[in-house]
Amino acid sequence: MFGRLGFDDLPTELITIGGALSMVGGLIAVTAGLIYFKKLGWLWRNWLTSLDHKKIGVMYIAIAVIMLLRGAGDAVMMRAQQALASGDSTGILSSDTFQQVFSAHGTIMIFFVAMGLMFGLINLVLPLQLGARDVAFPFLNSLSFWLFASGFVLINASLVIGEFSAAGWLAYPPLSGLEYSPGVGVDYWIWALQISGLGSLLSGINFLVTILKMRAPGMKLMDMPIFAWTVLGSMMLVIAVFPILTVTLSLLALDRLMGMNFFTSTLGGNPMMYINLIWAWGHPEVYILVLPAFGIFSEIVPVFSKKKLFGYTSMVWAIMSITVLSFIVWLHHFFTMGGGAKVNAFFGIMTMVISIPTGVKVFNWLFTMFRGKITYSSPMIWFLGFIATFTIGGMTGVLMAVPAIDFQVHNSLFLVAHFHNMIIGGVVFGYMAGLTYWFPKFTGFKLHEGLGKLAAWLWINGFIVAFGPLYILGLMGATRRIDHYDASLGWQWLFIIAGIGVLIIGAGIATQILQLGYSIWKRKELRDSTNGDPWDGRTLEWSTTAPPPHYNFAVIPEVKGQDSLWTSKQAKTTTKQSTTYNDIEMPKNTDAGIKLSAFAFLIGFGLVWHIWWLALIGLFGVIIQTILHLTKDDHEYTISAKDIKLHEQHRLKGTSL
Amino acid sequence: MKKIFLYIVAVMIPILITASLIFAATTQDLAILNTGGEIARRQHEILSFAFWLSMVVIIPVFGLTIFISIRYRSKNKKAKYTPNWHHSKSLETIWWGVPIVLILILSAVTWRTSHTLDPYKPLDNDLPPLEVQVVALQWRWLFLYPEQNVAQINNLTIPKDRPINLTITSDAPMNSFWIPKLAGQVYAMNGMNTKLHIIADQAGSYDGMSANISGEGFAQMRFTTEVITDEEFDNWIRLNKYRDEELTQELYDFIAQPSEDDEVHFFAHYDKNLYQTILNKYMSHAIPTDYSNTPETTNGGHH
Amino acid sequence: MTKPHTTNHEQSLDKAKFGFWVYVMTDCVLFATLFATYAVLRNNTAEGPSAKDLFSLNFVLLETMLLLTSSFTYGLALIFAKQNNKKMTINWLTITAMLGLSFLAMELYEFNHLITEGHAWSASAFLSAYFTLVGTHGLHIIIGLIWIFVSIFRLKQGTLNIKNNNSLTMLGIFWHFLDIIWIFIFSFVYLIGVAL
Amino acid sequence: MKNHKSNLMNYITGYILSILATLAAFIIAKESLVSGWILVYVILSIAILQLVVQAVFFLHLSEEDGPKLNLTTFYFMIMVVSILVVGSLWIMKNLDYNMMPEQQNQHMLDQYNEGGF
Repeated sequence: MFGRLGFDDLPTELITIGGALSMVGGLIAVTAGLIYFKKLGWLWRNWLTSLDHKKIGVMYIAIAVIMLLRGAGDAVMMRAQQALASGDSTGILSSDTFQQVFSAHGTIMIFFVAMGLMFGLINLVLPLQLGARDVAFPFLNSLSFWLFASGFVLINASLVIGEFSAAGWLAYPPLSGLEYSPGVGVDYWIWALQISGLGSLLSGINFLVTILKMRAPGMKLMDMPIFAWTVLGSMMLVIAVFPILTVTLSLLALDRLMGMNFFTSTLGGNPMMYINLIWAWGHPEVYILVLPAFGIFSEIVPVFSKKKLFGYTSMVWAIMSITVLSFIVWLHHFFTMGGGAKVNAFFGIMTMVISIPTGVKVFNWLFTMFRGKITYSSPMIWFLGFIATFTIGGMTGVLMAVPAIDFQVHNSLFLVAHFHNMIIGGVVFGYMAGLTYWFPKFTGFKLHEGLGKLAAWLWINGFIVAFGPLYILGLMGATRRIDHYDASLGWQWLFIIAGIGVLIIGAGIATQILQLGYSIWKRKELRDSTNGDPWDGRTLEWSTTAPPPHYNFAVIPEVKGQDSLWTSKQAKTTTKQSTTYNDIEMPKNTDAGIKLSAFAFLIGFGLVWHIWWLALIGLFGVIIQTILHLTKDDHEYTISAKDIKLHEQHRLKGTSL
Repeated sequence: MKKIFLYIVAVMIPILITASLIFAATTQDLAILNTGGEIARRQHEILSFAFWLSMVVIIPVFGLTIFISIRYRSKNKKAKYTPNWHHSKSLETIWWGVPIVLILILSAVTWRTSHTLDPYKPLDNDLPPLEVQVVALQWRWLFLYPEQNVAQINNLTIPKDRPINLTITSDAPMNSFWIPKLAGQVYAMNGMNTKLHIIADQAGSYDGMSANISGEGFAQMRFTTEVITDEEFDNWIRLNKYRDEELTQELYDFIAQPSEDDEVHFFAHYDKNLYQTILNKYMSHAIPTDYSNTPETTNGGHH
Repeated sequence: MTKPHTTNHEQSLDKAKFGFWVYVMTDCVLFATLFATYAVLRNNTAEGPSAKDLFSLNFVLLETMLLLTSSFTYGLALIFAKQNNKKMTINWLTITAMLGLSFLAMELYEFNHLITEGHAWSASAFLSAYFTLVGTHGLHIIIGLIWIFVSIFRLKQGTLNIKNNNSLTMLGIFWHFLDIIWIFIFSFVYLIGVAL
Repeated sequence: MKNHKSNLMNYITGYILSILATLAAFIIAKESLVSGWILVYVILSIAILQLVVQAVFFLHLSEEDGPKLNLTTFYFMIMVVSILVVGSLWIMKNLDYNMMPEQQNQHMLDQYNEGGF
């Protein structure tokens, strides 16, 4: 009846019990709180069923932050284990738990934190920057979010019922095959990624169409803010490579569920093909994440330098060449598998070539600051941290692009340090800067500056302390993912320093939480007195009020050239009060996305535990719900011009209705 | 005044941390730089070359960042301010051009060294190479010496200055065979042969390991590489041949079972076909089968 | 007030069509991945039969013709839809669906035949890749057929505006796309598989 | 009305050309008119030809007005698909060739040389 699910699937180790209890406890506490304050209905009507891109963006970020805490917790456990488990000591985790922890850490950080923050920020900012009322397909947007949320639930369910994959974040077969991983861990991994990956794919389509079809009248592609360009590049990558992930995961699932032989080591299966395919997705994925971070800095640097972005055209070329080049480098993740010299050299050289446009961007940012008037608000602190760490990461990346060098540092802690340089220094610092920068747009008050700077400073220093030692350990021949090592190797003190570094990063995260709480508490003092343009911005999102009305712009702006808001501010023609309003059609709230994703969750859960009837219910639910939704015509409602006029009058005065 | 002091401290701390880490690194035995054989040494040379080449870009970036961020802070009223200056052909030519030149140089090096240091390439050496077959197990390493017909677990003993031809496979999930002081790593996979050519020019013992996760006991999957002189090697073989421990198929099947026991074992004999048997276990992979000669299947399935 | 409304409507149709086209492109990548996997694994027959031994070209030619014809008849349905001719649209849609169903039936027959002969998907990497590639196409055909039936139902019911509607155009893109994918399956899996 | 007629002609032309292409490929394969890699190239070329025919006559890809976004995405996808398929096959050929146990090397070598990869 319940497949392979039984009572012995509940956690037994102290740490996993703690994880499970905190998960269940948190869920109960939140639900109880909502019921007690009678907010459940409000939450459902105003948030969960909303198709407003800004609310969906906030929900993405909320999930990403929860997952950041879990991922950081995993990191602390890993570092604690490695700092302790030297010689006779076996540390605090069993090998199996340790391997689940690092697999979960990688999976969570990439799929649920970085992707979540990215889609959250894009959702918040992109339509506003383009002068659009919403994304191209608001319902699809909600569906994408709920699929992401459903993957989130599934991966967290693994903490309570059963186990997680212990095969690393990319689950190479044959280790992840049935023969060596018969449990449910890998299945959880597969279906959590499959469901949330589907959401990412749909988002990719959605934002691509938004950029290409929904720009404000007069905005040519070459007038778009650089952030929009980077999102375009990133979404082109999403639609091109997420299908590869979908197939690769499906094939692994077919191996595990139906006894197929794609990646088994017997009956002709070829595990190398899995590694080839997963990296054909995996490498572009890194650029999917980092491109929007580049875009964020390209917005922040001109604003805080009070100067036009240097070399716009070169930036666009750099972004597009990075987009295309990132398709032809994936083999550099497996030089050591033993491909020939020619194929290794080709992919190595292509990898180096990417560093050219990336370097160009760095110089363009620096020369945007050159002869500017730089104010060091916290986004700029993140930027300086980014330049320092990302440049180092880029250098170690170029080193590893030479196959002869890669043979010596691949799978070592040197590699781990390198990609954290890119992901933390590049992606996370970028997104944190973006969150700080755009926060007042959506709340009407700024985050506290002092705490923000402290948090950035803790992150940057913590990063150096946590990952500097890993470079050294890598050069000493320490491999990644070890839960124990001999005392004679003399590695322990470096691991301890790295552990301290993680604690400093943890202090940074704590400071950010404190900053958020404190800023909400002091929101009156931190109020954005400009009603929507606190940083003296240059792009369209700053032309509407803070927070923006749910239709974003009462009158769609006409755009002439780049930095249109800045140009019009310079020309002193800020005539926001256009008096002729038209009716606006907005999408109605719907719970179809939630229902579809709930059914998708049932499919995932059923397949993980081999509860076939549950998966079938999920499947039929998806089919019927899709047909019902698509054949319904009535998806929109109209706001009359009169209502808008009334609303606008209050809004522009800064009073609420 | 107090504020400026705070800024200086804030900037100095990360610089001090970095400096002390670099200092700490120089006191350690960095296996990849402090090598024991020719291959690893050449890999280290390329690493150094690429590192210094990239400094041509890295140093200006750091210099510029520090200079620009101090000079053009908004408080500095003396600095020039050109809010609409956003384009300069000559400057952009420099930072598209210089990296292109550097990458061209590095590409040439990459192309050449990918060939000269291809792990599959036999070494140029007049001495006859020693053949060693390597099998990754769960979770130990088995080394077979087909010419000597001896086998060892978790210990690779090799003569100094002689090229060693390693043929690597796996009877376990994918592993990566790595002796940092002697040469870069290569994956070990079931049903497949990968190759690595190494040579050691200094006697001593070097750490070896699996660098790719292969299950629970993976962290313990380490071995020692003993480099001894040619005579010592011959003696070692001769002395140990007197022992009568034999690695039979049954014994192999036993040791192939998962175990985290990391002890060294020596076998004076083993079944000549052992390596092939291990490969064959997974070898239905890509066997070309000619079915066209069997009459009943020539015309396909449906009738 | 009506004028901006119509342009809005047209714009949203245009958006939807482009969005659907982008989705179809992602489906291309999905099939490309399956093709690449099949190409890599096609010789890995684990000493079992290969494409040469299993497939009958005449049978597959018939399947191909059925699907090609259904692609053509769908085009006819679309022409009548544009002429606002509901009855003929429904007729041609029905014919398309019948052709699609026959194709599906032949495919299922072939799968069943292979499995009963002992050549199921678990027998070798080649068969896994074959069943998955062709099966994924079949799955898409099933989705297309459901969509056609729903469209016919809605046309009859009158809830689907026959003129200038997106649903039929997008279904058309989907159906033609499936035929194009099949051409490559026919050529690569069957023709080359048997002849090489 | 004229538009509809030309549309009909489009579909008929496309249908006939597709049938011809299908039959040509079928006969070439069935009768083994060519063999080896030439066969692969010929059959795949015919398939690509048919792809173009259907894209033009069935999907009307050439008739877009305004910025040709559909066509551009189509080209982009062709690029991605080619990189993915050619890249994967090149990589996997290399790996297979490098890793085949000895007695199979000769066979792989033959294929390798024939294939020109």
